Amino acid sequence: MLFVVLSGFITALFAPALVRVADRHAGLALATLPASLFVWFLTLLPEVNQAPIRSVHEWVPSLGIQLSFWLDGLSLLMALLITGIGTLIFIYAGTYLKGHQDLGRFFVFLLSFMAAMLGLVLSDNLISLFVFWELTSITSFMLIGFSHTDANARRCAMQGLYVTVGGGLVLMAGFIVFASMGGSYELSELLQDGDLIRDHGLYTLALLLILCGAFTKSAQFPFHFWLPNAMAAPTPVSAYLHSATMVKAGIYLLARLNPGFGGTELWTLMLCGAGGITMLMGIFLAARHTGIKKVLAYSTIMALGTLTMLIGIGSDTAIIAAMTFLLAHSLYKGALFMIAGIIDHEAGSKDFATIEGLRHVMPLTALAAGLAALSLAGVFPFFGFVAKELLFESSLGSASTILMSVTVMAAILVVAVACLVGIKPWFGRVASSPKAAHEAPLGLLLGPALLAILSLVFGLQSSLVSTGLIDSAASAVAGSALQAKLALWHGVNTALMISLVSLIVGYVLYRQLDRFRAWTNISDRISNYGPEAAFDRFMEALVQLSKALTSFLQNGYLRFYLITILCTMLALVGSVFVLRDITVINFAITDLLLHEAAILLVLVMSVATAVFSRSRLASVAALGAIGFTVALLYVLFSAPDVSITQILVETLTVILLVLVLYKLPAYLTLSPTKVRIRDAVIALLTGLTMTLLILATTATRHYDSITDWFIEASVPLGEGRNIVNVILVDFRAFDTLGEIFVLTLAAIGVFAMIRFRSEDRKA
Amino acid sequence: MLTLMAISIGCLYAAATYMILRRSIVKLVIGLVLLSNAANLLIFTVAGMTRKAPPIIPDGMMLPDGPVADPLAQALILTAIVIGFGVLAFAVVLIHRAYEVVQADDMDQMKDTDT
Amino acid sequence: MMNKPSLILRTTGFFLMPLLFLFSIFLFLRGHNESGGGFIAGLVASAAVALHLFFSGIASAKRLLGFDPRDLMGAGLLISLASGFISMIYGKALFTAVWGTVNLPILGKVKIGTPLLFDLGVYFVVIGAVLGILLSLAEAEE
Amino acid sequence: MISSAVSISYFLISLALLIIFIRLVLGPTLPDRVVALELMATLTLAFIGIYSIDSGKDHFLDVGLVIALTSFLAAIGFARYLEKRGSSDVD
Amino acid sequence: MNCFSWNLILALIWVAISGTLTGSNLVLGFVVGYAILGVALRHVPEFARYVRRVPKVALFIGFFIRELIMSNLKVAYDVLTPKDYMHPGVIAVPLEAKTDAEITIVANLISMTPGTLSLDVSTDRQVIYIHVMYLDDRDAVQRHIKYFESRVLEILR
Amino acid sequence: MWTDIVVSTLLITGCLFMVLAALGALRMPDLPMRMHATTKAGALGVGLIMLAVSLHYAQAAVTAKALSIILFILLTAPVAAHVIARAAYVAGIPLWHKIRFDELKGRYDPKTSHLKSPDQDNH
Amino acid sequence: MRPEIALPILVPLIAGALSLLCWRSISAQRVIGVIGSIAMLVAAGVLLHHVWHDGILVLQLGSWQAPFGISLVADLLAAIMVTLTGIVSVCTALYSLATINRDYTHYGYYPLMFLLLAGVNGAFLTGDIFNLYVWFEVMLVASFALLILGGERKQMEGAIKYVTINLLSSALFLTAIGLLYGMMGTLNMADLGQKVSQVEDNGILEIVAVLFLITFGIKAGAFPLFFWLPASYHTPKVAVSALFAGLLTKVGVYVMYRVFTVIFPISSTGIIEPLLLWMAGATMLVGVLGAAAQFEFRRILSFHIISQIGYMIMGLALLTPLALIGGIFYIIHHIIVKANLFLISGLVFRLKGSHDLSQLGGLYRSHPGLAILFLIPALSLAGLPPLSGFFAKFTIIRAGIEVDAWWLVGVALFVGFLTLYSMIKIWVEVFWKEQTPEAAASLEPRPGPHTGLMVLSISLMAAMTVAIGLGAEPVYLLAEAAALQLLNPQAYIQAVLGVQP
Ligand code: NA
Ligand code: NA
Repeated sequence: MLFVVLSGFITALFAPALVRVADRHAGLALATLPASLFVWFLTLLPEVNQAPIRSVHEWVPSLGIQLSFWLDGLSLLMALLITGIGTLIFIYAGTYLKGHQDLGRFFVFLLSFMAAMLGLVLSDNLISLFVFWELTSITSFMLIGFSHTDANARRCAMQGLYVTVGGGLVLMAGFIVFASMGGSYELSELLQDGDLIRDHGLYTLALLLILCGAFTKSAQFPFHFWLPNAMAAPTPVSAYLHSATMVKAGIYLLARLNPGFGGTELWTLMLCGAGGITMLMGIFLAARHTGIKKVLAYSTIMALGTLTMLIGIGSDTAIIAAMTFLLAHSLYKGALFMIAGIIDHEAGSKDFATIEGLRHVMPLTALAAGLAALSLAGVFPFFGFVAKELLFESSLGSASTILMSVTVMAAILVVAVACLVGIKPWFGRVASSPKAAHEAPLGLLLGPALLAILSLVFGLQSSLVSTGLIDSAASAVAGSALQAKLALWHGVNTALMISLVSLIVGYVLYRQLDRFRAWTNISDRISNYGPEAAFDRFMEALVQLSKALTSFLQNGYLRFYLITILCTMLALVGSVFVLRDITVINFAITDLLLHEAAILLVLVMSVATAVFSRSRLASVAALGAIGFTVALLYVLFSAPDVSITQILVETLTVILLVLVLYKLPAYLTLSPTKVRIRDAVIALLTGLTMTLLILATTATRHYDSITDWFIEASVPLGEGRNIVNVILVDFRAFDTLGEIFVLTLAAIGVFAMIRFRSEDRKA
Repeated sequence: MLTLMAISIGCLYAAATYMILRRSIVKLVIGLVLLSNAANLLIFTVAGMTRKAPPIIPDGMMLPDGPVADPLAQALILTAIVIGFGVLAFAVVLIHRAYEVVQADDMDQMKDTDT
Repeated sequence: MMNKPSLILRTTGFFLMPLLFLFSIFLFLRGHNESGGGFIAGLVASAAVALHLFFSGIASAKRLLGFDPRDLMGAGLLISLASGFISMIYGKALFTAVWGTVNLPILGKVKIGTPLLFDLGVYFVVIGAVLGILLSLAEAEE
Repeated sequence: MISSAVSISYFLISLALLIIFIRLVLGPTLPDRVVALELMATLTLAFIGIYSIDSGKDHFLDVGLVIALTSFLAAIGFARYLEKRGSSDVD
Repeated sequence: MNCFSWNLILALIWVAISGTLTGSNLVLGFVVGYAILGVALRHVPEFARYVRRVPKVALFIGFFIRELIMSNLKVAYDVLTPKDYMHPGVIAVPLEAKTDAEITIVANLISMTPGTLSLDVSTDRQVIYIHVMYLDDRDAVQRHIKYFESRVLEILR
Repeated sequence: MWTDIVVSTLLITGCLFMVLAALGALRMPDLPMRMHATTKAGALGVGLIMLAVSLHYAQAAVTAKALSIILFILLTAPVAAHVIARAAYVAGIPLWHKIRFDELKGRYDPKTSHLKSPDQDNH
Repeated sequence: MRPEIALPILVPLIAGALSLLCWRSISAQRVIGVIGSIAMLVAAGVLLHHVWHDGILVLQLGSWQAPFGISLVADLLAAIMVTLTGIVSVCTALYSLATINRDYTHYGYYPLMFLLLAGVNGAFLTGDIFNLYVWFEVMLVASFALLILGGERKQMEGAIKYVTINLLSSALFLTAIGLLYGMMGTLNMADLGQKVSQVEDNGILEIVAVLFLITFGIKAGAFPLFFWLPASYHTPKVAVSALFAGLLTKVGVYVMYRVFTVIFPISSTGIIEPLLLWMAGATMLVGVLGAAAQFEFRRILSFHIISQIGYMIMGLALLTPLALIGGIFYIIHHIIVKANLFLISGLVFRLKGSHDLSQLGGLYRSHPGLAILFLIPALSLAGLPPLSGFFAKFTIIRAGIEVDAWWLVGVALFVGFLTLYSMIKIWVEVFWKEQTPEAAASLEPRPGPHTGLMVLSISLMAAMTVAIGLGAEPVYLLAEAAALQLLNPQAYIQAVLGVQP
C-alpha cells in the first residue's frame, strides 16, 4: 500500500518529462496511473468486506509516527472516488489545458495531490494522516494559484492555504491530545474503545481541536469562504480537489472518528449545528450567484454541510445516508464542474447571464449536464434521489424540527440551483457567447458523461454500490456492521412527500430566481461582516499589529535597545534580590588606607569627568587618568602584570582614540534634560546593582578558589616563577590562544574597514 | 576597602551605562572603555584583594613566602584586558568609519537600517 | 600636515625606539619568571613602532618593520598552534608542556619549553595585531 | 622610621594626585590636561616607588619601568592631534 | 664613543675573569679599565680626549643636579607664595650645536632645568626658541643658556 | 639606621617635589609655566624617590631598575614636554597676557611647518 | 589523549592562520577555504562518531587535570553542533567561491570565516566558563569584522548596534563569571555544577544565573534582547548572513542548554524556569510578528531567526526529555534551513539584483528549479510535513501538550501559522508575481562566476532538509541520546572530573 501511495509522488517527478514527450496525450498517459489504482482498489473490495487490510512501514517509530495504512470500507470508498474521478480528471485536464506552458507543473501537483489524498484516506497513523493532510493543502495551494500571474488567483490561493493550514495546525494539536488519551497514534487502536475516549477528561479539548481542523478543510461555517475563492483554480482542479475529494477530507476525518468521538451531545451539537448552518447558507448563496463555478462551489459547501450534519446525527440511517450522499455528490458535482469547464473552454464564459441555448451547439454536453442536474435536484430515478430520500429520513429520524426545516429549505434551494445549471445554459436562444461555441472534444466530454451516466445507473441499480461499498463504508463509520438497503422506491412516505414538494417549490423558485436575488440582497451587506471579511480583517490587523509592534520595538534607536536590555536585567536581578531576600552583609571599611581611598576618589572623579566633560578630549584624558588609577589599584593589590598590561593598553587606547577623534566633530549635547535624567536613573540603578552584587558575593564565598593549586604547581610543574604568566602560557594556554586570535581578528577588521574603502575611493 | 571598591566599581558601571545610552558615538566608545574596566575590576575585587603579595615566587624557591594574591583571577583579567583592547580598537575604528559614511556623530542619524 | 616632525622628537625617538625594543625583548625573556611575557613585551614593542610612526611617518615605520603585520600575525598564530602540537610527538595531550635543557655557549644551561614557544607566538601576534591597527589608522589619517 | 616616612609620602602623593586632578578637570585647554595626565603618570611612578619600599617587593618596579618608558607616548599622540586639528578644538 | 666601547669591553673582561656578574663588579671593572686606558693609552690622542672627558661628564652631572635643584626651588618659591614673580617670554637663542644629536641633547637638557623649556628649533637650525619663566634680563638669560650649551658641547665633542 | 634616615628624607623630599609639581600645575597661569613646574619637579621628585628605593634595597638588581627608571624619565620627560609645548604653541593656544617677549611669533608657517630663524625674517 | 576533540577548533584555527598568511594569493585562500572547511567537517564527523560510540569524551588540555586546566568536553549535543557547523561551513565555503570577490578575499574574508567557525566550535566544545567567554569573543570579533566587510553605510549603522549590544552582553557575561568565580572558586563547568548543587542557600547564585540568562539571551536573540539581530543581519554579504543566521544565535541557545543543565539545572533555580517559558513564548511571537511586518527578503529571514529561537528555548524551558529532544531536533533543522534560505536570497539577488520583495518577481516562470529549492526550506521552516521542520515542531508541541503548557503551545501553533504566512509572502512576491516593468527596468542582475556552485550548496542543504524529514528517525534518536545526556549532568560531571561526584 505504501507503494500505491508513493506511486503518485514518484510519477509526479517524471510528469514534466512525460509532458514534454507525450505532449497532447500526457493527460491520457498519466490517467493510466489512477485508472490502474482504481482497478486495484476495486479488486480489493471483496477482501476488504471480509476484514480491513492493514500494512505498516516504520518511519519515526520513536515518535510513534509510522506509515501505517488501513483499508476498510470507508477508506476504500474514498480511494475509489479519488482514483476513479482522478482518472477522468486527468484525461479531462490533458485536453482542457492542452498546450499550456505549465502543463508539466500542473500534473506534478495534481499527481502529488492525488497521492497525498490517497495517503490521507488510507493512513491509520494520526501523524501520517496529518502529513498527507497538509500535503493536500500545499498541493491545493499550488493548484489554486496555477495562474500565478493573476493577483486574484494568488490571493485566493493564499487564503485557502492560510485557512486550511491554520486549521491543520490546530488539528495537529488535537491529534496529539487524542493520541495522549489513548496512548497510541494508530487510529485502529485508538478507536477500538469509543467509551474510553468519550469519557476521557480531554475529550472536549481533543474534539474541539480536531473539529477545527476538519471544519476548515471541509469548508464548514464559518470557515467556508475560502472554497468559492478556490475556484480561481483551473476547472479540473475545482472538480477534483474542491468538490470531489480534498474538501471531503474533513468529512472523511469526522466519519473516521465517529466510532470514537461520535454519539455525545457535544458531537451532535457541533456537527449538526455547523453542518446545518453550512448546508443552508451554502445553498442560499449558491442560488444568489450567477457565476457558474461560484454556484457550484456554494452548492458544494451545502453538500459538505449536509454530510457533516448527517455524521452528526449519527443514526444508522444517517450514516448510510452520508455515505450515499458522499458518492452521489462526487458523481454529479464532478460532472457539473467539468461541464462548467467545458462551457468556459468552449464558450469562453462562466456567467449564466451570457450563456444560453447551448444545447444546439453542444448537445452531448447538454445531455450530460441534464443528467447530472437531475441527480443534483434529487429527481427520481437518479442516484441523487436515493441520497436525498435517505437524507430526509435521517433528519426526520433526528426528531429535530430545526434540522428538518433546514433540510427542507435546503432541498428546495437545491432544486432551484439544479434548474439553474441544468436548464439555464442550455435552453433558450443561442446567446452570443464570447467564443463561438462548439461541442466539446471527447477528452473533455468523457468525464462528465461517464459520471452523469453513473448517477443514473447507480440510481436505477443501487445494489451495485449499496452492498460491498456503501454498507461496508457505513459499517466502518458506525463502528458496527450496517446493512445498506438502498432502494429507489420506499413507497409513499413522508420523505417522498417532502421530496415532491421541494421539487415543485424549487422549480417555482427557479422561475423567480431574479426576484429571489433581489429580495435577498440584504444578505450582501451582511456578508460584508461575514467570516471572510473577518478573516481578511484579521490578517490585515495582524500585519498592522506587526508593523506597529515592530516599529515600536525595532525602532532603530540604539539607546532604546540598550535601555530595554538594561531594564530587563535590572528587573530580573532586582526581583531575585527581593524574592530571595538577599541581605548584604559585607560592609567592612575598617581596613581602609588613606592613600587607597584617595586613589579611589580620583578614580571616581575621573570617571565623572569622563562622563560629564563637555570636551571629548577631556574625556579621553580622563580615560587616561582612569587607566593610571586602575593600574595603581592593581599594583596596590599585588597584580604587577595586570598593572603593566593595563597601562600599556590604556596608553595605546588613548593613542587610538586620539588618532581617530581628530576627524570627528566636537561634542554636542544631543539629549534633552528629561532623557538625561532617565538615563542617569537607569545608570545609577545598574551601578547600584553591581555594587550590591559585589558586596553580596564577597559575603557568600561558598568554596575556596582552586587558585592554590596554581601557586603550588607553578614552579614544579609549570617551570616558571611568575604564576600569572605560567597560567597564561601553560595551565590555561587555551584561553590565551583564543585571545591572540581575538587580537588578530580585530586587526583584520580594522584593516578591512580602513583599506577596503580607500581602494573603493581610488576606483 | 572592599566597600569603597565596590562603590567605585558601581560608579564605573553606572558611568559606562550612562555613556552608552548617549547619542554621540564618541561617548558610546568611551562608555565601552569604562565598561570593560568595570568588569575587570569587578573580577579583581570579587576574587579577593591581597596587599603586598604579588603572585611571583622568589628565585630558587618552590613556593612563595606566604600567601599571595590570586594569580588565576589576575590571569583572567589579563586575558580580559587584552580582549577588551582588541574589541575596543575595532569599535574605535568603527565609529571613525561610521562617522565618515554618515557624516554625523549622532546615533539618531543611524537608524535607517532597522526601519 | 605634520610633514616634518620636530627635530628634537625625531632624534630622541631614534634613540628611544631601540631602547623600547630592547626593553621589550627583556620583558619577553623574563616573562616566565618575573613580570613580563609575550603580551606585555609585544605591547611594548608595538609602542616602539608607534613611536617611530609618530616621529617619522608611516612610510618609514613600514620600512622599519620590513614586513606586513599580517605575516607576523600569521606566523605568530602558527607558532602558538604548533607549540600545542609538539606534545603529540611525545604522545601527550595537546598543549602539554614539553621542557628540555639546552647548553647555550654563553648563558650555560637554559631550560626551554613549548610554553616559551607559545609565548613567542603570542609576542608576534600582539606586535602584528597592534601594528596592523595602528598603521591602518595612521594610513587612513593621511 | 621608614614606615612613618612611607605614610607621610603616601599622604603627600595622594595630595598631589588630588591637586593635579583638579587641573585635569579644569583644563582649560587640551595641552593643560595632557600635562596633568603626564604628571599623573609620574605620580603613579612615585606611588610605585613608595609602595615597593612599603611592601618590600621589588616586582612593582617593573610596572614603574614600563610607565617611565611609555607614558610619554600618549603625550606625543595628543600633540599630534593638536597639530592636525589646529586651534579649532583644543579645549 | 669608540673609546667608551673599549672601556666597556675591558669592564666585561674584568667581569669574565673575576667570574662574578654583579653590578658593582661591572662598575669596578669599568673604573679599572678606565684607569688602564688613562695610563696605557694616554699618547693616543683619541683616548686622551676620552680620558679627559669622563671627569667632565661627572662634573657636568653635578652642575646639572645643582641647577635642577636651585631652579626648582626658585619655581617652588614662586608656586608656594601667592605673589607672582615670573616674567615669562619666548626668546630665540642662537645655537652652536650642529648635529641632530647635539641639538637634541642641548634642547632636552634645557628643558630639564626649571625655568626654561625648549619649544622648537628653527628649520635652518640656527636658533632654538625657548620659553623662559624668569625673563628679567633677556641677555643674562641668553648668556646663561649659551654657557650651559658650551658645557654640554664640551663633553659631546 | 643612617640608611633609613637618608631613605626617609629622600622619600619625603621627593614627595614634596611632587606636591610642588602638582601645585605648580594648578597655580601657574599658562601652559608653558605649568610645564615648567610639572616636568622638572616631577622628574626630580621621582628621581629622589627612586634613589630612596635603591638605597633601601641596596641590591644591584633593584638599583639597576631604579636607576633605569630615572634614566628613562630623564630621557622621555623633556621630549614629551617639548612636543606638547610646541604643539600647543602651533595650535595657537594663547600664552599668558603678561608675557615679555614672543620671538617665535609669526615665524612659524603651519602649512609647510617651516620655522624661520630671526635672520631669515627679511626673505 | 583524544586529540579529535580539539580538532574541530584547531582545524579552523590553523586554516585561519594559514589563509591569513596567504593574504597575497586569492586562489590559495580559496583553496584553503574549501579544504579547510571540508577538513573541519570530517573532524567533526569523526568526533560525532566517536562520541556516539564511546559516550562523553573529555580532553584535558595540557594534561592538566580538571578543574585546574581547561577541559574540552564533547557530549553528543556538542558533537552534533560541531558537525552542523561543519556542514554549514562547507556549503558556505562553496557558495563563497562564487560570491566572494577578490576584494573581500584580499581583506580577510577567509581568515575571518575560519576564525568565526573556530569561535563557534570552541564555544560548543569548551568545558570551562571563562574559556567560553574567550571563544565567544573570538566569534564575536570575527562576526564584527565580517559584518563590516564591504564598508557600506548600512553595514556601519548595523555594526554599531551589533557591536554595542554584544559588548554589553560580553561585559555582563564577564561580570557573571567574576561573581561566580568569587563564590565558587572555580571555572570548570563540571566542577561548578557539582559545587553549585551542594550549595544550600543559593540566592546570589540565582542572580548569577539570571545574568547568564540575559547574556545568552542576547547572544541567542531572545526577547527582549534581540535588537542587534534585525539591525544587522541583512547588511553583510549573503554568505556571511548565512553563516551568522545558521550558527551565531544557536551558540547562544546551545550555551543556555549547557549552562542550565550542568551548572544551574533549571529545576533547582526557581526563577529561571518561568523566565525561560515567558522568554520562549514572547520570542516566538515578537519575532514572527516582526517578520510579518517586513518586505525585504533578508529582513524577513532575520526576524524569523528570532521567532525560531523561541521554539528552541521552549524545548529547554519545558525540560522534559521530549521537549529537549524537540529543542535539539529544532536546532539541527533550523541551522540548515535558515542558512539555506539566506543563501537562496543571495542567488535571487544575483539573478534579479534586489532583496526587496516589491521589486522582485517572476522567478517561478524563469527558474522553476530555484523555486523548488526555495520551497523546501521555506515550508520546512513553516513546519510543514514531511520536511525537517515538521518533526521539530511536532516534537516540541507534543512535549508542550504533555505538560499542559497550553498557552505556550497555542503561541507555538500561531507562530507556525505566521511563519507560513511570511514564507508564502516571499513565495508569492518573488516567485509567483510578475516583476513590475519599472522594477525590471531599474534593476540589473548581478552576474558573477560559478553560479553552479551556489546552486550546488543550496541543493546540498535542501537535500539535507528533505533527508532529515524523510529520515527523521535516526536524527530523532541522535537528538534523544543527546537530550538524555543533558538530563543527566552527573555523567557529564563525572566524565570531566573523573571522580564519582
Ligand atoms: Na605575563
Ligand atoms: Na629649564
